Formats: sequence, C-alpha cells, structure tokens
Amino acid sequence: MSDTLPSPTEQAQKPVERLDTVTIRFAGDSGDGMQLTGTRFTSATADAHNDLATLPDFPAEIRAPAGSLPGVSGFQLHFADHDILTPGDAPDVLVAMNPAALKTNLGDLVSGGTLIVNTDAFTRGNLKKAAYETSPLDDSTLEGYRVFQVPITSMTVGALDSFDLPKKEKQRSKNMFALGLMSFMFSRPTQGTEEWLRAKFSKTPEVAEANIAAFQAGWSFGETTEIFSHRYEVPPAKLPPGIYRQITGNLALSYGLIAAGELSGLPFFLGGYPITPASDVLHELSKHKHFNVKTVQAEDEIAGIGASLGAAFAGNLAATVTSGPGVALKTETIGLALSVELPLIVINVQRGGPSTGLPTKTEQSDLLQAMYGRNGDSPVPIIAAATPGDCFYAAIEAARIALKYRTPVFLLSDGYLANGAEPWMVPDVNSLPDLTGTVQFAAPSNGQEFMPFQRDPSTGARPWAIPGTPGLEHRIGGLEKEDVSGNISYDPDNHHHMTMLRQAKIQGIAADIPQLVVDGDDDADVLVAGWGSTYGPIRQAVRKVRKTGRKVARVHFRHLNPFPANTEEVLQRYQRIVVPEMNTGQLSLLLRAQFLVDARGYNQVRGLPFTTQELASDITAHIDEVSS
Amino acid sequence: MSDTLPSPTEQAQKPVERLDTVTIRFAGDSGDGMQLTGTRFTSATADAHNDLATLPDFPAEIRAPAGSLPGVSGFQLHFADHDILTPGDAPDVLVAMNPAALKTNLGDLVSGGTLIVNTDAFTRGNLKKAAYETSPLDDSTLEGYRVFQVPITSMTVGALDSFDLPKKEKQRSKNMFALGLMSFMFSRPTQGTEEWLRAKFSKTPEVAEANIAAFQAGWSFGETTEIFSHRYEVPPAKLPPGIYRQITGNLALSYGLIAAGELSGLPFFLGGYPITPASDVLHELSKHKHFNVKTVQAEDEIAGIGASLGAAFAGNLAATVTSGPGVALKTETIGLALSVELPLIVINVQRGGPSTGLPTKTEQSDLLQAMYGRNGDSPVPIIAAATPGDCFYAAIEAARIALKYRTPVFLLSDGYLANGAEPWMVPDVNSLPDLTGTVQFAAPSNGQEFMPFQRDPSTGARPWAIPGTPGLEHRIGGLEKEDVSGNISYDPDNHHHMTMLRQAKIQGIAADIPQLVVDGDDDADVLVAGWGSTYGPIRQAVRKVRKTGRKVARVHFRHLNPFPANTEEVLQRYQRIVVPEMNTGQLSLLLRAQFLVDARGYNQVRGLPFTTQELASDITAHIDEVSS
Amino acid sequence: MTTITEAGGPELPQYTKKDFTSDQEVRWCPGCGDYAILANVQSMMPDLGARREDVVFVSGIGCSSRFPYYMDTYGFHSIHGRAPAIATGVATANPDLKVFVITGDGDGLSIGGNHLIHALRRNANLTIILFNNQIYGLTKGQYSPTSEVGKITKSTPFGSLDHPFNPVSVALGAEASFVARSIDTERDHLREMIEAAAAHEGASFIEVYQNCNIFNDGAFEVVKDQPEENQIRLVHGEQIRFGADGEKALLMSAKGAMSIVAAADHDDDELMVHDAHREDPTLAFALSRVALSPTSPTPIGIFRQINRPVYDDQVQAQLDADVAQRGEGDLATLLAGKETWEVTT
Amino acid sequence: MTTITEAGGPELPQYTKKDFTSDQEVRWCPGCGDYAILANVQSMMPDLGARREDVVFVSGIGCSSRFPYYMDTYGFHSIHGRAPAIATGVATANPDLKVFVITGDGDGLSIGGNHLIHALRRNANLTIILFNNQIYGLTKGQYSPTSEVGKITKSTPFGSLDHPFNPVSVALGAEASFVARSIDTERDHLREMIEAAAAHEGASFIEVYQNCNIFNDGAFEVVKDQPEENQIRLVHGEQIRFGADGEKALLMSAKGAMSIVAAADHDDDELMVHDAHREDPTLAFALSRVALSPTSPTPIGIFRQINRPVYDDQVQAQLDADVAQRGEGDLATLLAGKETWEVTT
Ligand SMILES: Cc1ncc(C[n+]2csc(CCOP(=O)(O)OP(=O)(O)O)c2C)c(N)n1
Ligand SMILES: Cc1ncc(C[n+]2csc(CCOP(=O)(O)OP(=O)(O)O)c2C)c(N)n1
Ligand code: SF4
Ligand code: SF4
Ligand SMILES: [Mg+2]
Ligand SMILES: [Mg+2]
Repeated sequence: MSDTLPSPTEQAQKPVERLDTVTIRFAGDSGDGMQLTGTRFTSATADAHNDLATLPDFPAEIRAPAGSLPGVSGFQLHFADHDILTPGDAPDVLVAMNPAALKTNLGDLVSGGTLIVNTDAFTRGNLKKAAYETSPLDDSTLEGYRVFQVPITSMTVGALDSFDLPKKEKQRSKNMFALGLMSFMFSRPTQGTEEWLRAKFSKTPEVAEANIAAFQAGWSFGETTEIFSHRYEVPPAKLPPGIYRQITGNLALSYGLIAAGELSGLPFFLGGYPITPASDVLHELSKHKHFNVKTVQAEDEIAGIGASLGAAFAGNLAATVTSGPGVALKTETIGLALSVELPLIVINVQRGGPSTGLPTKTEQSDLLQAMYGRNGDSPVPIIAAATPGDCFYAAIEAARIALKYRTPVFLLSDGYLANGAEPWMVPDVNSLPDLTGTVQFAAPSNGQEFMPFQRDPSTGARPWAIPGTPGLEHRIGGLEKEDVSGNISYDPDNHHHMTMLRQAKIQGIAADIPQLVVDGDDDADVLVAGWGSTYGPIRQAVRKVRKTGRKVARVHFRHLNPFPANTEEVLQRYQRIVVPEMNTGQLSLLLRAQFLVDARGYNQVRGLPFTTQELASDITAHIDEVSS
Repeated sequence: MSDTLPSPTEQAQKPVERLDTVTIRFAGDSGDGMQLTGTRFTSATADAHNDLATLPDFPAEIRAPAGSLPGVSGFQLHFADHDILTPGDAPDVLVAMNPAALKTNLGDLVSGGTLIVNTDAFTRGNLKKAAYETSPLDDSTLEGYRVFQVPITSMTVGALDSFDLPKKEKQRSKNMFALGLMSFMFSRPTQGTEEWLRAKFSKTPEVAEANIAAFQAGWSFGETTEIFSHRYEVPPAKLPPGIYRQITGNLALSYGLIAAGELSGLPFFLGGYPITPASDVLHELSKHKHFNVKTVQAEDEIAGIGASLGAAFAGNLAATVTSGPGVALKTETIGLALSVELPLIVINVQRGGPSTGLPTKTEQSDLLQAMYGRNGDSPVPIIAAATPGDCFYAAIEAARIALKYRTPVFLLSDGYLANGAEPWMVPDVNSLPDLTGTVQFAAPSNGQEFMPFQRDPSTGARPWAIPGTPGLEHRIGGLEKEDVSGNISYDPDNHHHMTMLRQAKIQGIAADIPQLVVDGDDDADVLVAGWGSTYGPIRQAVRKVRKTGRKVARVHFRHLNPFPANTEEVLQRYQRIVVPEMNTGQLSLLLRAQFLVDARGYNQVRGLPFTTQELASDITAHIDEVSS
Repeated sequence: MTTITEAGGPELPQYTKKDFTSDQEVRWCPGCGDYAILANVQSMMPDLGARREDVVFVSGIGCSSRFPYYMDTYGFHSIHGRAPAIATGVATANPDLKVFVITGDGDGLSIGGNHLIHALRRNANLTIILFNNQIYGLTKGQYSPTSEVGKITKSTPFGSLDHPFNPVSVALGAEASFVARSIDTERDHLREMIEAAAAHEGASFIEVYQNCNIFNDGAFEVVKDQPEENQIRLVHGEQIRFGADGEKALLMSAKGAMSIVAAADHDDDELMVHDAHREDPTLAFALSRVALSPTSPTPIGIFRQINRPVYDDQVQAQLDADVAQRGEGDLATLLAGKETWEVTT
Repeated sequence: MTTITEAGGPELPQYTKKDFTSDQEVRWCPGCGDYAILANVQSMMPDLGARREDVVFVSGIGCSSRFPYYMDTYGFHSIHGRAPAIATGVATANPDLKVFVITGDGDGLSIGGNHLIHALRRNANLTIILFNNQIYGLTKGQYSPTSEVGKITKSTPFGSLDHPFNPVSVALGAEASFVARSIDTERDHLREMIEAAAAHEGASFIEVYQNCNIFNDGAFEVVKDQPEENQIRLVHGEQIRFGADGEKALLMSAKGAMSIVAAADHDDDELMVHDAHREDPTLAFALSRVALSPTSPTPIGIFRQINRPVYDDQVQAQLDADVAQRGEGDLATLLAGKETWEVTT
C-alpha cells in the first residue's frame, strides 16, 4: 500500500456537484462479487441517510461460467434526497467489470450516462465469450456515454503489492476497488465499509486489510487522478422523522412473523423447504429460536405445510414459506386446512413462471393460483405486500386474519420485494396490534358436549381446541362435516350449507379490513389500480403523469380476497380503470368478474419491475383517450 | 323351487297399464347389492329399448355398518318411451330393503308414489339403527303412498328351500327376488338377467341357479299374489335410428381414449393412481392391452402424471386420470408439460370438494382449478363432457387438441357422468375424426440445426421430436426457453414474448373449435348457459319452462378454454344470462370476467344433479323478472 | 372414567377402554381385521401412562385411516399419505403429546412412502402403525406396493408386475430406531408390540398384517392359521425358536443370510439369539429377509429397538438453550437491528 | 462422428466423446465435482453400445440436474424430485431407449425419495446416478438428508438434528437390484461403475460422492485423500482388502455386523469375499453399514447386482401376449360391446 495516497477518510479535495437522485448499477461476472458490492454500497447510502431502493439481478446458477453472458450478475441502486419509490428505470452510472457485463447492461444506461469499465477484463477470451467481434472500447459502441476506462484489476493487484497473498486472492479484491471508487464519486461515508470488512473477514485479518486497502485505493484513485474532474453529493432525504434502518422484504417478512408470534402470545412454527427466492425467510427464522420460534426443514413442500398444519392443530401460530412451484405442491394441504378450519399462513415469494420459469426473477403471476388453485369451492383470504418494509406489516395482518377466522391465508410477496432493500422506519413495538384477542383457545364448558364446528356468530370461526385440553377431545378431517357437530356427513343439504358457510366466512372479512384509500385527483377520469410490489413503480409513474398536468387517481390493493368493502364504489367513480401487473392480467380478471368493470391491463412479464417511464406513457395514453 | 309357480318367461296374466316414463329407486344396505340390482335392471331396461338415465348413490365407505343410516346405498333409474335427459327428480317407485333405506329415501318419493318394503328387515335392531322409535310400518309414516309390504328375505329363503346352501347365502339372494318383482311389475325382459346370472356365477353354478330361482320367485310373486292388481309397460323409446348400447361415462371415456390412440396411430399410455370416482378408467384401460394400451399404476398422482409426461416425450398419446385431490398434486407437472409444450390429457372426474370432501358424490367445482391452478401464467385448454356417452367424444376432442397444439389439455367429467348410464348410439368407426394429421413427428432436415421451439405458424405448436430420431437430439426443461432455439434464457424481453406466445397459442384454438349453437327461441330474453354434466337437467328444465309458454334460449359449453369464437356475440343477444352450476359460480366468473356480462348463477352444491323442477322455477323467475 | 386422585392432582385418571371409545359408529366391513386392531388399541390405552387429552391420532386416507374417528382422543384424519408429516408438526410443536400415526400399505408406502422414511430417520416421537392388507381397500381393490407379483386386481387384470416392498426392510433401510411386526388377530402379541412402540422414545414403526376380507381375504392365512409353524417370534435376548416344540431355529450363514434349521442339529451356541438393541441394523435386516412375503415362516416381534436422540425434544432443547444463552427475544431490539439512523424534522 | 458402416446399416456409428457433448456452456462453479462426472459420462458414452438418438437423460432440479443440458442426447430437465417417475414413463413407453436419471441428494432423497425407492423396486430399465454432495447446492447451501448430524448451514445455524440417510442402505431396503457407490474424482472406478450400471437390466442405482466446493467443500476428503486407507473396494468374487498393502480386511461377526480387521490376524477363509450376486441383500446391507458417513474407511464398488424381471419389458410382454392371444384390438367390436339393440325408424 503506497503511503502517498491520502486516506479516504480525509476530506476529499475535488469540486462537489449536488444531485437530487442517482441510479447506479454494478455489473460483472457471478464470481466478481457484485451482489456484495451493491449491498455494501447500499449500506453506505443508508448511512448517508438517502432514501433508496435496490434491485439485485442475478442468474439462477450459483456461478455460471466465468465471463459468459448468462453469468452476468447485476445490482442496481437508486438513491435520492427525497422519497423514492423504485430502483430506477435506467442507471445513470454503470460499472461494468467485464465485456459480458457491458454487453448485457449497456442498453439500459441512460444516454449520456456515466460508464466505468474495467479494461483489464477486456481480453480476447472474454470478448469472445461476450460475443464481441471487436473490442467495444475501440470502436463506436460507447459513443454517447461518459466513459471512464480504468484498469481495475491491475490497479488492485498493484495496491496490494505489500500483501503476502496469492495473486488470485488479490484480484478478487477488485470489487472493493470499484466500491472505493464509487464511494468517492458519490461521497459515501467510508467508515462503515471498513468496519464491515473487518467483521466479515475477522477470521483472516490479512484478507480484511487487503480488501480495505483495495477499497482505499479505489477511493484514492478517484480522488487523485485527473480523469474524474469532480465528485457528486446526494444530500440526506427528508423522510418522515423517526429511527430508520435498511431492510429487505424477506427480512421484514421474517420479522413480521416473529412479531406476530409475540403479539399473539403464541409459539411460532415454520415448516419449510428451500426454494428461491423464499429460502431466506427459512434461514432468518431459524436464527431466532429465543423468540420461541421453531423451524423444520422438511423433506419437501408437502411435508413442510403438513408439519405446519400439524403445529396449528397443536396450537402454534404456523406458517409455511415457498415460491410458486412449491405452492403447486401445497394446494391439497391448503384445501385440508380450509376444510378443517385451522389458522395457517401460506407465504408465496413469487418468481417468474410457469413451471421452474425464472427462479431469480420477479413476477406476480401466482395470484390466481392463490385464489383458485385448489379442488372444490375453497375460498382463502389473500394479502399482498407492497414494499420491502411493508412485508413486515403484511405478515402481521396475515397472522391476524388467520388466527381470528381460523383459516389458511395467502401472503404474497415476490422476488423483487424479497431481495430489494429500502430504508425502513423502525416501528414502535407498542404501536403494533395486539393479537391476543384473536386466539382464545376453546375451554371445556361444564357438562356441555363440545361442538368443534359451532361457529362464533361474529366471525364465523370455529373453536380452536388444542390437544392437551381435557374434555375437548375431538376428531377433524377433510371429509365434509356436519354443521355444528363436525361429524362426517354426506347429507346433500348440509354440504350446500357448509359450502356457503365457508364462503360467507371469508367474504365476511371484508368488514374487518381497511377500506381502499384513493391517492388522487378527485376529478380524475382514470383510476390506476395495482397490488403487490408494483406499488413503487405505479406511484412513481403516477407522479410523472401528474407532473404533465394530467389528473389521475390511484389505489393499491393489500387485500385481494376479499376485496375491501368500498371497492365497487371506488371503481364506479372512474371512467377507466387501468391495472398494471407483472402478469397477463390476474387482478384485472378478478375486478372484471366481481365488479363488471372494463379493467384495462398494462402487462409486462419481463421478470423485472416496471420502468416507470413506459408505464407513465401508458397511463397518459388512457387519460388522453378518455378525455378526448 | 316349487313347481307350481309359472315360469317368468311365460306370458304374465295381469292387466297391463301403459306409462310413458317411470323413475324407480332401489335402496338398501351397502351389503344388500343395490348397485348390482340397479345396474341389472338398467340392462333389462336397455333390452326393452327405453331411453334411460341412472344415478347410483353410495357411501364412501366400502361397507358401513349393516343397517346404519350412513350405510344406505341407492340406485335410481329413469326410463321412458321418449328421450330423457336426467335420472329423474324424484322416484315414482321406491324399493326399500331396510328401515335405514326407508328413512333416508322416503322424503324423495313423489306423493302417492309406490313403495315396496322388505318387512323382514324391520326388526327392532334395524329400526333402532335407523333411529325409528316405532315401526313406520305401523304408524302414519307411510300414509299417502301406495305401500306394498313384502317379506322379501323370508320369501327368498323359502324359494331356495331345495338348495343346499347356507341360510346366509340364501338370504343374500334377496336382491334378486326384488329384481324379479320389479321386472314383473315393469314388464322387463328376463332372459338377459338369467344369462347374466349364469355368467356371473359360472364358477359356482349352484349359486347361479339359486339366484335365478330367487329372481323367478320374485317375478312369480308379483304375478300370482293379489296385492299387485296390475303391471306396467313402458314402450320402447323413439330414439334416432341406429345401433344402441348402454354406457356409463367412465366406460365411454375409456373407449374415447382407446379410440383416440387408434385414430392417431399412436400407442396409448395412461399413468394413474386410484381415486374415486376416476379409478374405473384405469381399470377399464388396463383390460385392453391388445389396443396397444399401456397402463401404469404409479406410486402417487405425481408419479402418474410424471410417467405420462415421460411417455408423451417418448411419443405416446398419454393421459392421466384422477379426481380433484389428485389434480391438486399434479399441478406442478401440468405446468412443466405446458412449459415444454408436449401433448398430455389430464382427466378430472370431479367429486364433491373441498379437500377429501364427498368422494362418491358429484360436483363441478374444479373448473377454476383447471383454469388457474398453476403457478405462473399458464394457460391450458379445457374440455368438458356433457353426458355419459359424450365422454367418448370429449376424450377424442381432448386428444385432438393436445396432439395438434402440443399442450396439456384438461378433460372434465364428474361423478354423475362417471357412474351414470344411458343408451348410447354406437358410433360408426369410419365417421370418427382422423387424428393422424395432428401427429407428424419431427424429422431431421438435412444440415439444418434442429430448433425445438420453432413453431408451426398455423397452430403455434412446436415440433414433437421423439427419442430414437437420429439428428434431433435436444434438451427440454421447465426453465424459460429462448424463442425458436429452446435454449435456457433469462432475457426479460424473451420471457415476455414467450409468455405471450404461450397464451396466443391457446387462445388461437378458438378458431379451431365449433361455435356455440343456441338451442332456442330466437326472441327469448333469457339465455341459460351450462357446461358439463348439467346438460341433461338444464335441457329438461328448459323444456319444462317452454311448456309453460315462456321463451328461453340455451347454450352448453363443451370448450371452457378458450371459449368458442362466437361466445361474446351470443351472450350479447340476451338480456339476461343464467348460469346453473353445481358449484358456487365458476363458469359465471369466467363469463363475467371475459365478456363483462352480468351472469346470474343458479348454484346448488348438494353432491347430486339438479332437480329440474327447482331449476325450471329459477329460470322462470328470471324470465318473468326480465319481461316485467 | 373414575379419577383416582382428589381434584386435579397430577396423577393419571384410572381410565377404562370405554374412555377411549368415541361415539362414532364404526364403518368398516363386517369381518375386517381393522376391528381387532381398534379393540386392541382402545383396551391398551388406559395403560399407556398418558392423559387422554394428551393423546393424538393422525391418519391419512384409506379404510385403516378412519381409525382416529373411533378413538375418543384428539384425532386428525388428514389426506392421503401425509400423516407422518402432519404428525411431525404436532409432536414438534408440543413434545408433551403422545402422537400416533395410523396408515395403510397404500397410504404409508405408496403415496406416503417418502414422509414415512423421513419420519423414521428424523426420529420425532411418533408411534406409527401401518395396517398392511396388501391391497387398496377404500378404493375397492387395486394392488398395493406390498402386493405379491402377479396379483390380479381391478387395475392389473393381467397380473401385477412390480416387485413388492418388505415394509420392515424399508424401515430398516431408512434408519428407523424401532421396527416391529405383528398380526391383527394375535391379540396379546399385538398389544405387546404397540405398548413397546408407544413406550419407545423416538419414531417407532409397526407393520401389522391385517386381513381385508373383502378384497384380499386370507392374505395372511399361512401365518395365522399355523402360528406355531409359521410365526417366528423374536424376543430380545432369547434364542429364535419356533415350531410346535420349538424344534426349529435360525442360523446366520457366513454371508449374513438367515436359514431355518432343525435346532437339534446344531449346538446351542450356534443358534441365533435375538438382539434387537444392536446399533448395527444388519441382524434386524437379515431377519426381515427370512420371509419376503408372509407365505412361509415369518418373523414377528421387535426387529430393532435402539436409542437415538429424539427430534422434537432436540428442537425444544435448541430453543431452550438459546433462551438460556440469549434470554427471551426482545422484539424492539430485533427490529432495530445493528445499524439505524435517525431522521429528525 | 464417423459411421463405420455404409449408409445406415444396423451397426453402431463409431462415436467420440465429442458426439455426446452439447453446444451448451457448462454452468457449474469452477472446481465443482460435477465436471469430472460429466466428462466421465461423456467419454464413456461411445462405448455404451447404444445409438446416440436412443439415449435419454432425465433429471430433476439442482446443480447436478443441469447435467442433461450438457449431453448431446435427448434430455429432459424436469422438476424437483420427479425424474425417476418421468423416466419410468419414457422407458415404459419405449423399452428400446437407454434411459439415465441424474439426481442429487436433495432431489433424489429429499423431495424425490418416494419416486426413487419405487423406481428401484419396480425395476424399470433406468440407470440412476445420484450426485451426493451432502448439501443443497443450487439453493445455496442448506443441509440435505445425507448431511451429518450437527451440520451448520443456512437453514440450521444451530446445527442440524436429523439423522441422515445412507443412500446405499435406503436403496437396498427398497429392493434395488443394482446398487453401487463411487467418487467423482476416481475416474476409472466411476467409469467402471457407470458402465456396469448401464449394462444392468433393470433399475440400477449409483451413489457418487461429489464435492461441492462452494457450500460443502471437502466433505469426502477423508476418503479421497487417503484412498488406500479409506476406500474399501468391493469386487465381486474377491476378498475385501484395503490398506496400502491390502493389510486390512473385513470380517462378519456372528450377528452380521462387519468389522475391520488386520488380515494377518485371520485365516484367509475367515475373511469376507465379496458376493454382489446374492439374492439375499443382507451382505450388501452389512457392507453399507461399515461407514455411516464417509469419514472413515468406506466401501465403494458394486454392493449388489442381481437379475430380476424388468418392468418395462414385462409391460411390453403383457401387451404382446395379449395381441398374440386376442389379435390386435378392433375398435368397432370394442365400441359395440356385447349387448346392443337397434332402433329403426
Ligand atoms: C390424493 C389422493 N389420491 C388418491 C386417493 C384415493 N385413495 C383413498 S385411500 C387409497 C388407498 C388406500 O389403501 P391403503 O392405504 O392400503 O388403505 P386400506 O384402505 O387398504 O386400509 C387411495 C388410493 C385419495 N383419497 N387422495
Ligand atoms: C418444487 C421445488 N421445490 C424446491 C425447489 C428449490 N430447489 C432447487 S434444487 C434444490 C435442492 C438441490 O439439492 P440437490 O438435489 O442435492 O442438488 P445439488 O444442487 O446439490 O446438486 C431445491 C430445494 C424447486 N426448484 N422446486
Ligand atoms: S374394504 Fe377391506 S380393509 Fe376396507 S373395511 Fe372392508 S374389509 Fe376392511
Ligand atoms: S454450488 Fe456446489 S454443487 Fe452447485 S455448481 Fe457450485 S460447486 Fe457444484
Ligand atoms: Mg391397504
Ligand atoms: Mg446436493
């Protein structure tokens, strides 16, 4: 490490330009550590108190062949001095660690955007793997961008001269060099990164120091070389006052489940089986045993939900977590759960489908599976989270409904929410809902025979009588049950009656959930209706449309079944309903069927969040069409 | 056997009354052989060339406790001298073999109807099991019916005096006595029954002869005793000319699959797992190996469809057969099949749901599961059979679409069709569609690289290149595929494109299926739209309504996805659409969503076919409401 | 029932069989072997050493799986093949419960085979009783994974082709810590097996030969009708002898196979002494191969019974240890995490 | 490839490894054990004795299950755990094909355990290769049913609790007719095993120890790094000896357990001679228990190889016999059935 480079923590000397918002994307080989780099840059950005949103994007393979196009891994971060809603349509800054990364990402860079390329990686072999005939560094490919050609790998190795590490190991620190350079460029605080590196490599301090050195070298390179004429600063965002932290959707969801256990006073049980992008919920929950949380990694998805249903029978707050292909396997057991009327949270972190589809990409195409994917008339409530941090509250709401109505509940998240990060105001624990009132295990009432299907008249819920309770011994099962007694019944009228009771119970929840709130221009003609993770992009697009002076209203559904009580009334107010979805029109279908409104879909099934620009244009076109 | 009784085959002497239609129900203990009795009476009725429809109704247990209420098994037969459409709303004649059967069935008997009771079974023990405090034979319970009290058991034993069989064995023939008595009463031919008994008990001729003797005794009893003043005759029905046989839905469906194999020139493969009421299709197909039919009873439903998909990959016409809970387990593999675009017929013989539900009862509540029960946007064609005999044609149509479009296809039947029988005009084999044109395995085209996802421009189908074909070695799988090449692709635009291509392929089938044909009064205001096994009851109800002078139109959907091309146009013609379904409104939902028509449901979820009288009243009410 | 202690002491009520008999009418065919097993279990229950409210019966689907309805305990008649998974959840959520699984040869070895073998290796505290009638009863007679080759059934009119499982071998291959076999009609033996299985800590597995008199009558008649000749009773620590006068015995060959020999032809110490407690399951496995199907002398009794940590207890122990180490979780601390910042107005 | 006969004769083309290498980029982590297995299979293919177009690879989901993409044969990358079922359909539909199943310890023993054991007992003509890396690779490192107890993984930060399967024991308990074990890096041995498995008529099962250098590096190093000390090679008909100078041998105790002994301490005829062809699987089972996990001397090679009727062939034979007996089915006759009547105008 050369002594002549100033420490990054010293005040850097270049002129500083203020920006209100920046989108930056790190792209490189799966082996280049781009996810780590992006995540760390995100943390530094949180330290800088910007608002932010991230979009990790990586291949389904653990590590595809080095340098290949399918092997490219990317991490996009949007940060700003105001509240933002999406990870950004297109990067303003692209860091491309190799030719394949350049090839697959350049098209997204805004015109005139900033491009940093690692020239060391532009070898003949790598160019070939990226299907470049000639080097894009030498031809006109990069015209129209602000290009910084940096020999990142060799500079990293150079900076680590004094370290007694194999060259390969030194080269691996090149992502920290890039991180240092970007940290300089956007005036990110550095102390956190250094601490983080020390903690991460606490077992190999040499490696920790090497990475810190690479990081500092990157910073210093930015600071000292001529090619970077100035640096940028994005002032802290003016978020509502409170204590903030950074959170991803899977983490928030896990915390929501733990919180629901605490709030209901019940032990929490998760039966799961790993599947992308849901596994992290299983991982996270298994860390928190001291919250009275039990996790079972079962032999498959069916056993996972089976164990959860067994735990629910035994009196736990139980959940199972999976993604679409896993839900496909759980539907028979969900049917059993709704037939025996026990509380159960079924979490689907959606990914690209059909079939195995695109395991690491986002999509919201499992709504109708949640709604109708079972044999028989088998209604279940459905709740969807809107943002990473909202996964926390959505989980608590799912638990509330499951417990109160003794029913399986679908909780929908997706790959974008799961892995995307945002600043999150840490909730005041005392402000969270008390769920103990929803539990009330049945207790023997002297002399009277226990009736396992005698419903609570206000909720339609049946008693939850758990093993271990003397006098309430009873049997449940998936055959049709006689009303009240719960005995097996093949009686035609009873079956009709029970079918209608099950339906009415779920429909009745509409009275117990918040009404739709319209974000909007009262006199708009067009209502944009969304659900799930499109919350950010839709809000952003609507903002854009409003900036053009047009009027537009917006609602976002957290409850998909039943719909809030005022849904019909809200929909009737507008001449046109536009429903943007990352599927071929699933909420559209439900709205059309239930309310006979001519909902128009905006359907992009690209495995990525919407770009707000395109969505804004679509909304604009609708507004213009209706008003003309 | 006494010599003094005249042979049943002699001309009976009692006066004969002509009837145009009769509904008769045999009801007794599960161990009393009521299904056998009913089935045989049905065959004799077919021999008499009546039109007919049957409704077997039995408990889910093999043999519930003798004499108990849940143990009652019934078989209803409606036959007439004209074409009929349903097994009859209510029996005109009830044969009750014990008190439990009387208790559970008496309410259905038309007032003034004929009741035959086996008085021998009205013991104190049996009365108690049926929860009769006093014997209904002694109190006013049976007032208002024409009651014939017959000591069937003891007369049977008496008639078998000369046989060297244990008393228990003799008693078991009491159902044949009842059959003989009913055969006399309704002038059924007897020769077939006798031949059938000889064939059935060919290994124990003594038992065969005993049963024949019991049968003859029953006949003679009717002929000679005073209590039956006359007998009835229902003349042959004037059905369209042709060769007829009796058929049940499961048998017709099995034959349709065998025929599809023959018509397409492909070996047929069934991967299945037993489940009520679908098992008989597996049973039937496994008898016909000489039709190049292979059946595999797999370890579960997933393996069953897995084996079928493997067989489809290998070039067989492949199907899997199950009921709702089995479909629940197959949805992941159906998703794979549609992702790899291979032909596969998925048969759901629907039963009461949700969960295990009512295994032996009928329902049509799995339509939305067929439509949406998979992760991701995953369209599949859906075809439903309308009558037992129609299962044959529906199976061929399912095969045609699966083969031509290389797609899994849902074929929906239900418990009523499966076990219900009707006369069926034996098709002329030469008139059946030639399916060889839909097959066309891919062949290597010299020099050109094989593109497994290069679609046929007219159908959107991809090539079917089967193992064993030199030069076409290729790989398929459930990850998203690049258009044309079929290589794994995570490209966002490609995924959107492929999603839309998959959808367009299925939508495109609309141009290749028959348009809806309206049965109806051109100037009616109300259209009744049905699907599946409600065909008969709806047609009958519509007939009833027309008899009141009201106008009403009717359509019946065989294709549920996509809908026929003229569906919208047809629906728009009417002021009101009424959709009767044995579910809570599944076709209604699809019609409402797709065509924004305010479809009104008539929803009875009783595990039984509609009674036409109630349905007719509902339709009438709609007509009167609209016209007022 | 009568309670033998005053007002709610911790002692067990003195139950009778009737206390474990529910009010539901039993809906099996007259003559079905299931009746005998039910009566046996009901009459064993008072001696189980558990409170009735702590007993849970979980089953799948099949004639056999109707069992829970007839027990006046907690019961869950679930879906086809999934009982071991559901029961694992019950036991893991509350390790104080006494959880039984009732399954059939179709339910437990066909659709549910995977859950069964995983339950056995995982070793949660479950007593699994598999009613093996070598047929699918409830669906009216198709062959099952334990049916003999060549079986003519509704689904195999030309004879079945698949080689059957030997349930005891399957369980041993799946690391089961307790494996036994008994017969519906052998009242005392069956009771002894169920008692031992219920007392075993961890997952126990009993195969019970059960006659389906409607669809597979007499499948076990060789073993039932000539008990002395055809039932090889395994008793831990005792020589394995059978025949009217105990004149036959088992001998292990050099390569592990068992052979039936005349006891008189061999020295006493050559003859096999049963050892169910061996860590190594090979002996138990060898015994399971003496009869591939019960049409010749067939071992019944406990094949294997070893101690192994119990899954549900260990899950609880990890939880307790974590509480002991970190204290009960504090939600506010968890939510705040390590890195927060404050935004002020 | 070059064809060694003129224009389309029935003789086999003379393939090279390249003929079996597809144009798809291999997407495993650098250093993954899967590469060696792939190379081995590709180079073995020309000697398989089958036409390339008759070869089908079916897999489930997992790193290992990407295998078919890299083979220039017919291939089906199916869904998690279901490959044995799908492959059974392929083989039964067309018994002339050579069908391979590629699976992992998660794919084949966790979610797919039931299909695996049923495929083995059913004995369709499948060559099943299970890549056992004792971890879930593709989902980034959770414990699997073959992971040792106490394993710290993402899903078990406090250590796993379930007792693992021994895949060879599972297969033997499931009546497998061919069971072998090999190691990714043991090129010749692995090739020999795969060749033998592919030549076996019926379902063959090979467990291959495969290093996942990202999530479970070194799981097999004991066995790999000291092959002489820790690989007990099983060769049919030969004494089981290992150690640098073959100085160690196996001995079967009175109750069937295997023990490792110094060969010098025993008479030659006391020492175990391997016999893979025994009808009785007990010896093979005993050998599978020598090492419960590969952290001590571990047998590799063919544990069991017996002849048993092949399912897909028998399905075809029943069909052919029916045609021979009844003639090819006539549709018109079938549809008319036995009882018809005519309605005339
Ligand atoms: C998912 C599903 N598949 C199939 C069935 C139909 N089914 C019910 S019980 C059964 C087999 C029962 O056999 P077994 O477990 O041996 O029980 P037994 O009736 O012989 O006691 C089958 C196939 C079902 N209920 N659910
Ligand atoms: C139905 C379903 N459940 C879960 C997954 C996620 N998943 C993919 S591979 C895998 C485990 C793979 O482990 P293994 O079979 O050992 O293969 P390896 O990656 O170790 O080679 C899992 C759980 C899936 N794709 N589908
Ligand atoms: S069918 Fe067989 S197993 Fe089922 S209840 Fe009847 S006798 Fe028992
Ligand atoms: S994660 Fe492990 S098993 Fe998967 S490719 Fe990488 S090294 Fe191989
Ligand atoms: Mg059975
Ligand atoms: Mg693995």
